Amino acid sequence: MKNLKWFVLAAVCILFAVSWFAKASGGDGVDNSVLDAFLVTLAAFLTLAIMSFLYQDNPYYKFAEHLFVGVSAAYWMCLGFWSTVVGNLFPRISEGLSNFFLVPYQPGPLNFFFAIPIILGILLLMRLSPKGGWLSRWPLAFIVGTTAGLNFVRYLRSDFVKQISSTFVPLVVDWQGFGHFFSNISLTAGGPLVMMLTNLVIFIGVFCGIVYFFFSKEHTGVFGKASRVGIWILMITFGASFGYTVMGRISLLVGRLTFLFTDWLGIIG
Amino acid sequence: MKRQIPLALVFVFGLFMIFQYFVPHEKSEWVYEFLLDWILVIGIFALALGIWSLYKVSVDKIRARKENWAYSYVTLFGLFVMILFGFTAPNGESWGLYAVFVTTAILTILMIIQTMVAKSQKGLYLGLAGLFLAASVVIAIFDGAWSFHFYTAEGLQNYWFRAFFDHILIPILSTMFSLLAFFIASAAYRAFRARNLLASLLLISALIVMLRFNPYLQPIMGDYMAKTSNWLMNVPNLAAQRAIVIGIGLGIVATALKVILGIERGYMGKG
Amino acid sequence: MRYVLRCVLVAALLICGTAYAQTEDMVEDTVMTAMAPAPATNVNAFDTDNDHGHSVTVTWDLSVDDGGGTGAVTGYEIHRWSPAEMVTLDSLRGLLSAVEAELPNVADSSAEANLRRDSLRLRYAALIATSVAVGDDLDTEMKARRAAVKEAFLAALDGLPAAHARYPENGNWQLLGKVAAGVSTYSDAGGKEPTASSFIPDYCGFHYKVHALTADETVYGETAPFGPVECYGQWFNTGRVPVLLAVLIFGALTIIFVSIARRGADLYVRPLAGIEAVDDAIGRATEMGRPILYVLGLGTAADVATIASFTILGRVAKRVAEYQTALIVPTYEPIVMTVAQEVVKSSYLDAGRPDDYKDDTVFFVTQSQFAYVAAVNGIMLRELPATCVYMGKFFAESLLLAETGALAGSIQIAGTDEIAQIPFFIVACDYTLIGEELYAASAYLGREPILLGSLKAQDYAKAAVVVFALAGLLASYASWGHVFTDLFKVTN
Amino acid sequence: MVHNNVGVIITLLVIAGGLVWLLVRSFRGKEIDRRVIFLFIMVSVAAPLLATITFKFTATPIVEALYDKIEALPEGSTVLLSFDFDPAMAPEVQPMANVVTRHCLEKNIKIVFMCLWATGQGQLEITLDQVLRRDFAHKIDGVDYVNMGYKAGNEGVLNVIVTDFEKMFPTDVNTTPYGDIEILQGVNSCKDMDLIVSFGGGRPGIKEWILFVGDPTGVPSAGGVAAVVAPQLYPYYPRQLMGLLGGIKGAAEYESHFRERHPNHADMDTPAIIMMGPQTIAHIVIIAFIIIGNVLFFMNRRRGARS
Repeated sequence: MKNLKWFVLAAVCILFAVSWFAKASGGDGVDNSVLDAFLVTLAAFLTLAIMSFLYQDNPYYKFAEHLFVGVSAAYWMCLGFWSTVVGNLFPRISEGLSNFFLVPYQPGPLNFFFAIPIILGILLLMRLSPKGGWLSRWPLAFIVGTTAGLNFVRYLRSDFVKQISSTFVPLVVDWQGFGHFFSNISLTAGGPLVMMLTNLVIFIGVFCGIVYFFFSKEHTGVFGKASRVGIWILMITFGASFGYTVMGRISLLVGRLTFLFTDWLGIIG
Repeated sequence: MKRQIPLALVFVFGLFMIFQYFVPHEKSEWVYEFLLDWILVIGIFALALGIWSLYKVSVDKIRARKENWAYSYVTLFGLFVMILFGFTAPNGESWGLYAVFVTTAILTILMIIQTMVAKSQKGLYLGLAGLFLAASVVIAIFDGAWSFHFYTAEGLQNYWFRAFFDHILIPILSTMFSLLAFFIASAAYRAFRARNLLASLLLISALIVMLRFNPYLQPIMGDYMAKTSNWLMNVPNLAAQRAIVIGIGLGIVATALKVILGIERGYMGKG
Repeated sequence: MRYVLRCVLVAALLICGTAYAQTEDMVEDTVMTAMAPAPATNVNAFDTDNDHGHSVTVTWDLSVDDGGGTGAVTGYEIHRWSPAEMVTLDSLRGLLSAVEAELPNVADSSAEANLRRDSLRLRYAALIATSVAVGDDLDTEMKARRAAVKEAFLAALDGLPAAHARYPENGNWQLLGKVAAGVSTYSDAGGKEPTASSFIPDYCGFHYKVHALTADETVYGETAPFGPVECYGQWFNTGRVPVLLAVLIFGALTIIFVSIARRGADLYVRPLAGIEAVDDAIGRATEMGRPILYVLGLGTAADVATIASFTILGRVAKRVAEYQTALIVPTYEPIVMTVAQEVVKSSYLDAGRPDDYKDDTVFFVTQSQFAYVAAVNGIMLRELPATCVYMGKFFAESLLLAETGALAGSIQIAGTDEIAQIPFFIVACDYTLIGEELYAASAYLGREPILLGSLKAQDYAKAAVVVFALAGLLASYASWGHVFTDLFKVTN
Repeated sequence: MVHNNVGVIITLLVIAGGLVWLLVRSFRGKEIDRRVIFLFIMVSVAAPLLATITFKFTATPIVEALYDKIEALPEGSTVLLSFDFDPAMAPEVQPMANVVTRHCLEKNIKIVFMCLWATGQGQLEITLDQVLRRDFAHKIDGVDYVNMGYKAGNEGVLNVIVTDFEKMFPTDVNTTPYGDIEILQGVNSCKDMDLIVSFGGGRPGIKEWILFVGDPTGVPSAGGVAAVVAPQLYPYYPRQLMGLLGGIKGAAEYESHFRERHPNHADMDTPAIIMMGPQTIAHIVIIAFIIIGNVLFFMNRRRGARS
């Protein structure tokens, strides 16, 4: 078994080398530079390494996974540094730094306020010290407080007031008396009957759905029935949206395979 | 003291945020934007905290020789190389001694890690670290081909930074994402079984929608399939979405209020 | 004598002039009346309400030739009188940004760089009185220029109100925009930053006029100027009164029920299958001697979902401590990690097993979505947890996690408020808390009367939604219905 | 329906055979190992790519409408193409953008590119590389087409450009002043466009284009959107929305429709048509697995009932 492992490793290395060489020497018709050949091969092998996870966990997946973790962390760190610290903070606090990093210095009378987030940030790092850990609650409190305040009004507006008003759909569409209604009753999508049914379904759906989300009342009797209907409608919805996403997901895989077949192997396209 | 001040902060800032929502005036707007900037800045420190934790977790793993400890070296390598690339760039066409610098710098870090994890001969590793550090510093000073700041209008300019992004980050990322294609299939196989009423509803509506999206089953099913699935998406879906949204919205509002009033303190680490 | 002569001469000239002018006028008139459409009437301009200022709304009554009449009107042009100072301001703005753009590359001594700087110097000289020594030390020179330009810019800014008050001397009409025929309102909204080219100053007396256009743009009906009108920011947004009411009502509800709960009335909460399952799951893990994986999702410590998840984590950790099972909590966000550590630590304390707590139970992975997933998936297949709990914010990774968990043969309990992800959890997990149930769960577990109280308040709010919706339905048939429905109209 | 081709037949046989075999096993109540499912998905996606299983497409009216519209536009008329999507949507939407752009260029129609999404710029660049710079190198920037880039402000942007394009886009991406761009002479607002096509379907997207631009100005508007949002847009067709490409399928229909009628583009790359093969087959496979799963379930239950 152990030998097998080394054998596989050797095989992979040889394959890598071969593919690198092939691409570099333009074996696939396209003449890449040695460097590009290496990078493309690398990308291809990492792709395969991740896919090998589908069979089972293995050293190659572990390698890709750990590399990914490290590189991505660094990537976000650099991006954050250059966009926020350099782009956002230095221009406000120090002319020297902004000149060093080639960003226009924006002096302002109230820039000294930016000391506060810096201090809060340092307090956040106090988490690392065994003693001052409790200090790190201050920045946390600041963030949580502001976010809570924001959420409070935003959601009250968008999910409460707005939702109520958007439920104001007339159940009876352009009602012109029973005679008129029954005389031209039709099942076409635009017809009044269908429209009414639709609006009715929507209303009942919303109603039952909300009933399902009642927590402080036992779901028994009529109330229970309504909540049953509610969960049915939820399930239908979930099924539908699952079905919807299938297509998009497949195209993701197509994208990856196209990369392998085209950019790496160059056998299609 | 340890709890009161944070609670006070939460209350004050929460209240202000509610207040400013109703005050369109420039001044309140200004404070509002200022606060958002603050959150950004604090976020960077959080990021630093994260990098540190990642480093610590990996080093601990190596020191304790936990299973798969060796892979932590890969993580650390990726981390530090990428950071180096992210903070340096060539000034002109030539790279000068950049490669040497990167190597020495990485070796320095490696040696430092070794000194942290090693059981014996810490001194040796430390010495080596110092040596490599000195080397890299010397290069950094005397090699004019590259420098430490490279932020241009186009953004991060280091070729290798981009190369790592395009040929390591993106392939792995999108492959992880594309695994969904497989998992969506296995999940469907496993879960879409008419065990009970709810499961059957799930199954049926999913099937209808999938059939509607399959161009070559449509002729068989006829236009009916498309109509039904559209109806599904436009009518029950709308209703359910609205019900959920209202629920979630109120939940968020209530929690936010509890947080501001200091009733809900989960975020302060008291379960 | 000579004086008289001069007077006569002047008089004669005047007469000729006016006569000529009149003939001119007559010609003009005949032309105009022949083709010009009737102008728009009662132009009115006022500060746009409920905003931060820097915006004026212009309204007018349609020209009679718009639609009706000759029907010649194709649209309307809105003009604002802007004093010469506005132009100066614009050029100063341009220069300022140019100087600032140039500042960083003073080191650059290439030909084109020098060219740029020379052109800057010229523009500068054209605009600013105070000259700056053109020295070898570019840096100081540029800095001095920037300072001077900024000063001039601010001065020009201060001068604007006076300049507008001077109407109509030394200024000209500036075309703001066109609207199609039949439209009778235009919002002249600009940026609030003086450095933005779209900047519109507050507290300046603007004057507006409207042209009724025809196919031939030389022919139009022009209204009399309207003004002066100032724009300024408001201190209260009346458009959001409904939200304010909602805030008050909801806040009151919560406080009332919380205080009721404090007084110790026991409030019912319907059982949640997902949460009931947690305990059994932990028991199962203990029997199998396998760990429990708790994923807090991708949310920040400020996300409500994450806050709720902390409470649940506390409960789980307590049980885990009692059963002495292993717990794994990989986190995506450093702050979340630190909080989670405290939560777990304190739960171990509550369980009376503080020394069983290990610092590496809760650890940070990485702050990149798919790297996090990759790592957690790896953990699942290596540690084979008996139970996986996913509570919090989840995005595309939901199915990746849940399926890998199923692959590892663990019982899975999920809960999220990300509507798009709920279906995947429903499909792939054994128990799923749908949306609000996640929040309710934390109250249900905590069993703290206060939390239950606010849950009650939420339920009443939901009831209110239903009631209002019904009322709205009925109202939409009554003649006075709009009065009611308008209560819920949130403008801007 | 399927191009005659050995590889194709083999793949289809393999997949179909495998599924039948699994079905038979399932009647004996044998569960399927997850890896088998993965394998099937892999094959059903990879094989069509390798064997280039492509299906013939007949454009549905809603797609044909857009094609005919562009076909009917006289040379030198101006079309506005707005790229309002991000990499996540790209697999579905990029092909539409490419083929429509190609069609316009082929018909010597002037194109004004813009983005309501910041991420749209990157996608726009891709289209320019894959279509314009590759197959229409002779087209001149500023004369045959112009790239106005991205402007923040969502509906706000639309509200402005509906009356005054220059106010929102004083320059193009290369900071060429509006006045110096030949193609934009005589273009003051969206009213002067002959057609507006928005690719994306997120928010802001075609819906906003209809409400803020299409309806007020009466300029014919069309769109290319991800399959998921298409149903929400059908109600607008045909009055406010003169044509719509819904998902990969719509794109594929347009591609084949275009390729048939423009033989000089016979060898153009048709990502949508290519992607349609895997899509379709994988879909069928997944559905098949669902059916097998249920067969299994009922079999086991009956067995359980018997014993």
